[in-house]
Amino acid sequence: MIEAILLLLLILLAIVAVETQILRMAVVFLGIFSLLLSFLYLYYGAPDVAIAEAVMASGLVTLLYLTALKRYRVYNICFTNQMFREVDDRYIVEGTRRGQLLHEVEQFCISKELEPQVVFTPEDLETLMETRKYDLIIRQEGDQLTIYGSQENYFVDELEMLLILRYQDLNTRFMRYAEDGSFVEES
Amino acid sequence: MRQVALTIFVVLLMGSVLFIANGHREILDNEVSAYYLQNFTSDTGAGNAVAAIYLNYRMYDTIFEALILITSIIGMLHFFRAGGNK
Amino acid sequence: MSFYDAVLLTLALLTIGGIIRVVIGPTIWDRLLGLNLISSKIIMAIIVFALMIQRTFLLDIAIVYALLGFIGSVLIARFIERKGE
Amino acid sequence: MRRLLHHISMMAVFAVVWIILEEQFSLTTVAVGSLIGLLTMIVTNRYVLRADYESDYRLGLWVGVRYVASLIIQIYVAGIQALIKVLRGQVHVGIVDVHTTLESDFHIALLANSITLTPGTVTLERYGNNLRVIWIDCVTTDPEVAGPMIKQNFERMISGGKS
Amino acid sequence: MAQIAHLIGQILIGIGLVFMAFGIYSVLRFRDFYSRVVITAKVDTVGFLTLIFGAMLIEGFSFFTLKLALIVVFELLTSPISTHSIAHSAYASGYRIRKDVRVD
Amino acid sequence: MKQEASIVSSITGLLYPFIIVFGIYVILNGHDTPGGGFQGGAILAVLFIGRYIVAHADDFNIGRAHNVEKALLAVLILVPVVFVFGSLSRRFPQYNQVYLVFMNLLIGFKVALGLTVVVFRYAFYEDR
Repeated sequence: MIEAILLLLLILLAIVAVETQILRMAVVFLGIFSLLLSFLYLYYGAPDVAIAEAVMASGLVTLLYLTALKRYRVYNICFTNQMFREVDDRYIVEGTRRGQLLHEVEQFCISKELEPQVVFTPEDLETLMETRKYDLIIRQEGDQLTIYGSQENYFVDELEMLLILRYQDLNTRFMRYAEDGSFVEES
Repeated sequence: MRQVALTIFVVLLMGSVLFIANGHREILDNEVSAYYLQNFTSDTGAGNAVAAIYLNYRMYDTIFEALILITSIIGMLHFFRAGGNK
Repeated sequence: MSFYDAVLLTLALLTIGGIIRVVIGPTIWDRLLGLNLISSKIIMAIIVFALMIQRTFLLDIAIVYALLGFIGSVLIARFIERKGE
Repeated sequence: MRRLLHHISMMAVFAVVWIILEEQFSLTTVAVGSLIGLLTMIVTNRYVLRADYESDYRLGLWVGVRYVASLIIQIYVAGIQALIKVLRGQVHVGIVDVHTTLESDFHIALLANSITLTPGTVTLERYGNNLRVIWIDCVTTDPEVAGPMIKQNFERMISGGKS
Repeated sequence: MAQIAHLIGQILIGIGLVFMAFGIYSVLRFRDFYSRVVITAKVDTVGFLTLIFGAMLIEGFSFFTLKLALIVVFELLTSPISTHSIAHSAYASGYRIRKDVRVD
Repeated sequence: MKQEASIVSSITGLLYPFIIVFGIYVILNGHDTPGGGFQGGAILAVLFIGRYIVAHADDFNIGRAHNVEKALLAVLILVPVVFVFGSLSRRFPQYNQVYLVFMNLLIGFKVALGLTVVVFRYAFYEDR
């Protein structure tokens, strides 16, 4: 019984790890995969292999995967919502139109061989602009969606073309900022 | 369309392989393994059958495994010379 | 079905709960948290298994996880925090 | 000889650990365990840590035992409190700064560890002598008030009852 | 006597499983990351300790128990480290709870 | 940077000698409990990797470690050739245990050095 459950979970995790498009998540899935695999080796009576699997998976293999992933540049996206006072999962509504927009941005990053990393925060725009850590800031204020991107970046131009075409029903507008943090009006 | 057909083909192949493998019982060379499992303590003085096999009965395996490890390290040091620190 | 079998089965079901959080978790930190939870479940399962078949040396594997398991999650957490630089 | 005396407390610790791992209590295991402990300490001080292990991680035996005992009691007390709070749904998470009077790095790390282990609080980061803590029911953000509620009596336990 | 210890040990293991199930329940129920970290990370520890104490009671005083004690010590040292580093990673990347948190 | 990583690096520093002792235990007891040279060596390699992650210490001398590893390989080939193939094991059966422990130690240190060199070299190469 337990054997069947663990074997099915192994298959599930392997499929999920292959199908994930954000590669750093695949590393997490493979970590869990090797945990379950190690217990199964133990269950089948091979403690030597179980020790080897445990040691390799906890340190060596993870470091090798992550070192390989350093090749990908990370694209930091910040999603801020002025409506909610506290962050929770309502921020990330899958299925609605806005969730789709965020998903679309992520897909676009992946197609450009960038790793999207989305951070959710209820901070004000001024504090976000001070740190200058993010490449793209998506701000929601009631119905209004504003996307802030750097002025020189050609990536933002392509993204704008795509989103304006597909999301005409949403109230979306783009803002650019220069290097010194001042906003440039869209011409 | 082609992808769907390919998926169905792979699933069918996997199912048939699992079906055949489930019904088939592998007949291993029982005499050697039975001999090893009975006599390893008196032959080698080990308490763990795995250690007895890889350090005594199958010594060549271990030696060449060590050789493979060192060969791979030499290859790695050689090919990565351009970007390394030493 | 003995007592220990039931305990192992419960642990497997709890592992499924952790995996649900790992698969749906919106952010990557949720997934890491799930990895942490599942790791402690597996240590527990190894201990119960060792208790079931009365072999002390199986606890060595639990010690391996208790001593070295944190290196993996610290590594991934550091990597995400430094944004891959 | 003086170096050997310097390592003797850690040698005793590793002899005990070795006996537990080897699962037999005899003169051989004690001798082998002490020898391996000595070698390990020399290797650690010279190659791995590159500092003096004994002076960096100084904690008395009695202090350590009392600390672990009180830690386990606190884990249970706080765990049951947190459980009741979650079942009632009264969760109000906030971030508080806590000041500590402990000095050595190791003691501050132990304090941070025990704050993380007691359910309801997780240490976020340390800067200087301050710890930033997530707290499950954040009634106040004043460090003076929040400090004693979060730290319980760990500070006194770790420093050996002096402060 | 040994029978009673056995029984109490099994009951303790059951209680530990209940605590752990509670941890999993709260990880699935809560809706923001910081609550999940705060609750689950260490309701889990309570379950862990209870289960190990149950196993110690069943086994009596032997080397098995001593090894379990060693596991308890190592786990108490290392598991808060991974929780701390995950929470720190989220905080340093800019994930915040609510607006009135001051930033320096 | 140092101030920030302080909690993790302090506790990891506390654990270093325990990891070393446990690794040596796995190597030495390989002949009658699960474990052995490869597993114990991997544990010792994880120690160095953890040190690299936590303390950002890259003071590991790859060239010297590689030379030591070559010397260990030579001994590793020599000992079984003399002991097993030279039929000494049949003539002196009481030294069998010593032989097993010695071989496990050699394999353990060799694997520890080898894996550390591989991983460090890869990490360093990708770093710059």
